[in-house]
Amino acid sequence: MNETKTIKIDHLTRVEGHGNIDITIKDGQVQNCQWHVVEAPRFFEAMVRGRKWYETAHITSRICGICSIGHTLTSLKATEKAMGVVVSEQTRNMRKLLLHAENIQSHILHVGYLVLPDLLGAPSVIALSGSHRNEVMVVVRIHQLSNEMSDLIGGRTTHPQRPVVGGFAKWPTPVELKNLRKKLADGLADLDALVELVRANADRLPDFHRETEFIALSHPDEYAFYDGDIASTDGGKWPVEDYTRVSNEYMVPQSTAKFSKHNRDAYMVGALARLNNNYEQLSPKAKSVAGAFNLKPITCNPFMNSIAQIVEIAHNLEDSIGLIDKILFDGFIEEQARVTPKAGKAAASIEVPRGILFHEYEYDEAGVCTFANCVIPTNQNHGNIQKDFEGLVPQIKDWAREEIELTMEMLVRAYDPCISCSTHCIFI
Amino acid sequence: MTNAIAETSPYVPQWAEISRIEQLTNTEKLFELSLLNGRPLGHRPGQFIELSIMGIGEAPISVSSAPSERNTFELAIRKVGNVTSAVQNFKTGQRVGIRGPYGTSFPVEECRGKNILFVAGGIGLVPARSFIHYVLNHRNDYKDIIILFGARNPGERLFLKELEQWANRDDIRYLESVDRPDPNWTGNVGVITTLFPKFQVNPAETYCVVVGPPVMYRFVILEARAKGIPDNRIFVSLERRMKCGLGKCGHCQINDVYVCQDGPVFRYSDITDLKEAL
Amino acid sequence: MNLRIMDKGELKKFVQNLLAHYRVEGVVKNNGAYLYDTIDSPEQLCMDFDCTRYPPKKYFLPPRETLFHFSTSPELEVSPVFESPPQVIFGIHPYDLKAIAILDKVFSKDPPDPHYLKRREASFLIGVDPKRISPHSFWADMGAASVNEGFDLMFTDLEDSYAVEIGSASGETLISTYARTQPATGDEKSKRVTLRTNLYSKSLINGLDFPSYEIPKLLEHSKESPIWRENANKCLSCGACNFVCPTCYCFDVQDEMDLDLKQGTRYRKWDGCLLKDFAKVGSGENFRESRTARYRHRFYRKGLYQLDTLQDFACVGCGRCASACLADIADPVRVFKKLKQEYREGGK
Amino acid sequence: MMSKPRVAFFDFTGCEGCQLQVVNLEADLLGILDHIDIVSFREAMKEHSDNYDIAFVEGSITRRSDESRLKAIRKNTSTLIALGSCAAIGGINCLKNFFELDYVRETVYGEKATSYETYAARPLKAVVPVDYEIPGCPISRNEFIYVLKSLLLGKKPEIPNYPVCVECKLAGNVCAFERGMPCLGPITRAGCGAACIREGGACWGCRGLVDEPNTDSQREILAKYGLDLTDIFRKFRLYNGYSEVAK
Ligand SMILES: Cc1cc2nc3c(=O)[nH]c(=O)nc-3n(C[C@H](O)[C@H](O)[C@H](O)COP(=O)(O)OP(=O)(O)OC[C@H]3O[C@@H](n4cnc5c(N)ncnc54)[C@H](O)[C@@H]3O)c2cc1C
Ligand code: SF4
Ligand code: SF4
Ligand code: SF4
Repeated sequence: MNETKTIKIDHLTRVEGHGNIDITIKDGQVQNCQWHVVEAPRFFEAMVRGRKWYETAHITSRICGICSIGHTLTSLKATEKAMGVVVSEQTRNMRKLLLHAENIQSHILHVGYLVLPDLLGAPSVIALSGSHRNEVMVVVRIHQLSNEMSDLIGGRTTHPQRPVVGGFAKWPTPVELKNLRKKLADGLADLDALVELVRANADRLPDFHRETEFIALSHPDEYAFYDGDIASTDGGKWPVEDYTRVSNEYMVPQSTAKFSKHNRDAYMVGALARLNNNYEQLSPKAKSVAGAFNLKPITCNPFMNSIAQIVEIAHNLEDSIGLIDKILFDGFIEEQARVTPKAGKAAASIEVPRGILFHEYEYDEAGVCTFANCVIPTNQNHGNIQKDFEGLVPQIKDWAREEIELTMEMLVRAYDPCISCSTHCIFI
Repeated sequence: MTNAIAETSPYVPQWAEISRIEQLTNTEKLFELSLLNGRPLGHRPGQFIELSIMGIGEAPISVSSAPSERNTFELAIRKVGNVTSAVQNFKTGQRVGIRGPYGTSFPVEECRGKNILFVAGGIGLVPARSFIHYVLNHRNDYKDIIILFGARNPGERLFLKELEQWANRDDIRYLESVDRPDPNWTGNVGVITTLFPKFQVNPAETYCVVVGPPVMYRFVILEARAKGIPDNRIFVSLERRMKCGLGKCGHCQINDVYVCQDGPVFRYSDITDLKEAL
Repeated sequence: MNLRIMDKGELKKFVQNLLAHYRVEGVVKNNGAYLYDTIDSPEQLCMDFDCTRYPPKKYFLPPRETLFHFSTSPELEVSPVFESPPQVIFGIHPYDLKAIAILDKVFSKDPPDPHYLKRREASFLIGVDPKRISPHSFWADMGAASVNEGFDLMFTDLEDSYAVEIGSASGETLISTYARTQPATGDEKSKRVTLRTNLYSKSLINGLDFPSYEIPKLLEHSKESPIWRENANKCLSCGACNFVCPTCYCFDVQDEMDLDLKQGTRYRKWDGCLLKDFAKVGSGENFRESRTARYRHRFYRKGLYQLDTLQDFACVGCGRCASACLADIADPVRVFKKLKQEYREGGK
Repeated sequence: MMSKPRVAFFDFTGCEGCQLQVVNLEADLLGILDHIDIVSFREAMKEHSDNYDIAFVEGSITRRSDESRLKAIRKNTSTLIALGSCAAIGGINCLKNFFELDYVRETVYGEKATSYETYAARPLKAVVPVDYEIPGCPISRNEFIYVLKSLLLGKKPEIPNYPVCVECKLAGNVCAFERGMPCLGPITRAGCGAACIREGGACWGCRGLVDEPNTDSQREILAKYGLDLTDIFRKFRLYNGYSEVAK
């Protein structure tokens, strides 16, 4: 084997944001194997300084269009905590519902639009829409449902306006919630079709295992999205306040983004990390989907992250139905959000589609932001992607160049990296 | 609310087919059309129609041909925006929508037996042409006819063949001028008012018809007055934004008049106190 | 005059019965403001309000209304759209009834506009006399404190009952089919008159300090008044004063193609003469280029230009424009009083 | 009419929310695909071509090295459309322009700061001529379809030149000021359907300013509703940091 294989992908496609893959294999030896993040830095933490308490969530929502709901809610939670604002049960439930909407939206986009073409051997979902119209329509319907759901609860599919510090600026009506409930039930049927389709092609997912630490929020009462403590599959629980000790950000030369490490030299966050930590709390439907793919904790194949996302979609749909029932049963009222700003500092965390997200803010007495820090899931994954590169490339170094290239692209895509967010993080 | 309400909408056009297209200049084309119902349009000189292209919109366009027994009529259209550009791509045999004719017309009857001084600037020749043709078709009904035409440059002169015919006729006087000549231009140079010293009129017997761009009116009217033509024998045709042509949408309103119904042709003495008119 | 009396408790039943047969639109309270909206229970209906933020004109001239559908392929075809949902509009103050009568004039004038007229024909108008007066209202000045026609039914709150005037045959049918009423006594009739008179005088408090018939003359005199420019300097060209006005009806017409690029609709949409490009034409010329010209135009339209067409002012004195204007310059009372003052001073 | 135009999507510094709106068109997107060929859309597809007629470009220009890529796009396309506020007006990225750049860099990246290239954020039109703009943070899906349909029909897409108040009134909203929320609607370009007011908030100004905004009057109104000068500038700068009002 005395040939040189160079794999250089600038601006990897079908991912959010810009990332490059750079691999050189010479005479059967891996010489270089790197994952670069090349997004232009945006400096959000600086940009919110000097801003009012009711503006921070609006601004940090713009960190990322795909996880804008998660950023908004995490930001609101941190601001509320800093100011000692306690939100109602109804607000919490409604926000959980909104978070489910985003999770479905993001996961189905990833699985259906970005990963499915790989599984079916097509270059894009646009090509698929010609060859597999019905399958694509299933994906479109679930995506549409999630969008309608974010429109209804958040006011918009992206950069929601309704959630505000202290609650919601506008509520859906009970009639609207009931209609949504009906559609969610239909969504579960569509999901079965998607599960079938993916299962029939799941053998295309590479069988690659690497011992990994998985970090996610965990909550005693539920499969954690909106609340919980930080948990690790290596064992241990930490309050959210201690997030910097978990995330340990550091800079690497090849990236505008920061990398993270905890117990080992990297860790993974996201759907698979949540499933590995909180499998028992998945909804019955979600568990049965997991069963269909034989997905159990602790699964160390990063390619299975996409499958974990499908499992979570089932959970999101089913749990949303439960939440709507609860909201309506508890007696829905149109609460007004009332907040008196005061000085304080706090961190909050939420599980967003790509994993655990932290926002921390400090405000002065006038409610002006004086400090901010956001630690984004994709950032926390970059180190792990790099480690997977180092683990996987030697195993497949003898394959044809195109095969290696495709597999490495699929690996990065499996993480569903949201690189646009990942470049706005700080730690001083 | 007692009268029966019509089942048809005054916003719905009828169809007309394009039977002939002539490129007038780089930006203007002449379209000959006939209504699908086979009837003549039934317009009077100076009136306009609403030209409709489905999906693009509507635009008010003057009927440029003289009323006639034939069922065809002509529109000359300058490309400025959506509708007027889209129509330029149409071919003969294609159909467009027509509403109207709408609006007031030139004083065909009142001028009978009198002299007429036509003053047309640029595309203003289009509506004036309808009246000019009418007068030329009934030449014996009118006395002295003077036509003044001004264009910004020679390339913007419309209806070249007709202009030449007019220039060669000895029963009318035709004078023209361009603001900016090109090297081949041998005629008069200057704004249209520079033509006024070149002729005499008998003010007691003369009507003046002025159509042109907004800036032109004030100066031409001063000249006409200077020749002694009274305000009540000066007629102008005004352009305004229009959305309905039915006197409702409000866009064409000048003080208390709606250009689409009370105009576009106005007797100057009726609008001297309309501050925004000219 | 046919005046009936309805017990207070009966109102609920009346509305309930109407709801069983019609779409009922009425005044509801929302975000601290009174708005016209669809009602689905009698409890939502508000009978005591000072002034709604928006007039009921949207029921006859919707903010956006389809005029026709068209198709360009395979055949060029057009089919007009007339929507005229039977509807009961419950709770219209006299000045708004007067404004509707003004719109009726505009849209039935030749050539009549069936899109408007059909909606109008399918609507029952139920008026109510105000009990409160918004701080900007001056309807008494504009001859709109009460109306004798232009409604099917007209309610007046007599404290322990409602007086209901029957204004049309369909009003008669509505009330006799869906409610129990008894004829008004002489006392009740005179109580109603007293209430209305009181209201009339109260409305004058915020109004003009001269009779409204002087407005046209004042305007004719005031083309060059400095007030136009001074106020227009603050104008946001937002058109709020146009859109909230019950007698403003200007519109724009646009085409919208469907995604197949073969079919589509032509629709009209509210437009306002205060908006910057309202009088702009394709060649780029704008016939009311300056804020001052646009600002002034509205007042002239209200007080002078429309007189011939409407035989009346195009303003009923609701004061909505004054409340809606953030720059606080749209109030006709303030402007007209100022003109009057200038006129007096100039006259000396 | 014409043969299927070739359409490409590109992005610079932004959150990709606007491209996401295009993906979110769902079934409509499939309808659109009957009329256009998408030849490049990194977020959604692997295929790429440099041969296109219409380029939708998202994001602001925030570093010198972006410029050449944008210029190349401009060269390749006959129609260049700024997609979203970052591209059209600079948008939220311009917030950083009000800090000393070194301060910004150090706040975020500490002593590593110098390895990150950045300069004052700017809209596309500051670098190349732009044919049309679809402002909004994020863009409105309806407006995107409207612009695309207009281009397909050979019509000039008209982005409203009146303020958000117009759409607010057409929607029958209760004014945000009346609800105690200072609003930028009176000077902000409409086209969103007064989205934020409808959802219980006030206008943040994300679509940029109308032509000839009456900013003096707007400033007075904000002051009347209790905002001091710092607050007012905070509002003006949130999305319009690149425009005159921010200065
Ligand atoms: C009474 C009258 C007669 C006219 N006669 C002719 C003629 O014979 N030949 C000719 O070439 N042009 C004529 N015009 C001008 C012509 O109507 C405009 O050029 C045309 O409306 C531009 O429409 P558009 O869709 O191409 O442009 P756009 O700019 O795309 O138009 C947008 C909209 O604005 C309105 N609008 C724009 N400009 C005008 C305008 N000048 N007048 C009225 N509405 C406008 C239209 O309703 C249109 O729907 C006449 C105008 C009037 C009022
Ligand atoms: S409401 Fe006031 S600011 Fe707005 S256009 Fe009217 S006068 Fe001008
Ligand atoms: S002009 Fe003002 S006061 Fe008069 S009717 Fe219109 S909104 Fe009411
Ligand atoms: S809420 Fe804002 S946009 Fe709406 S009318 Fe009031 S100021 Fe204008």
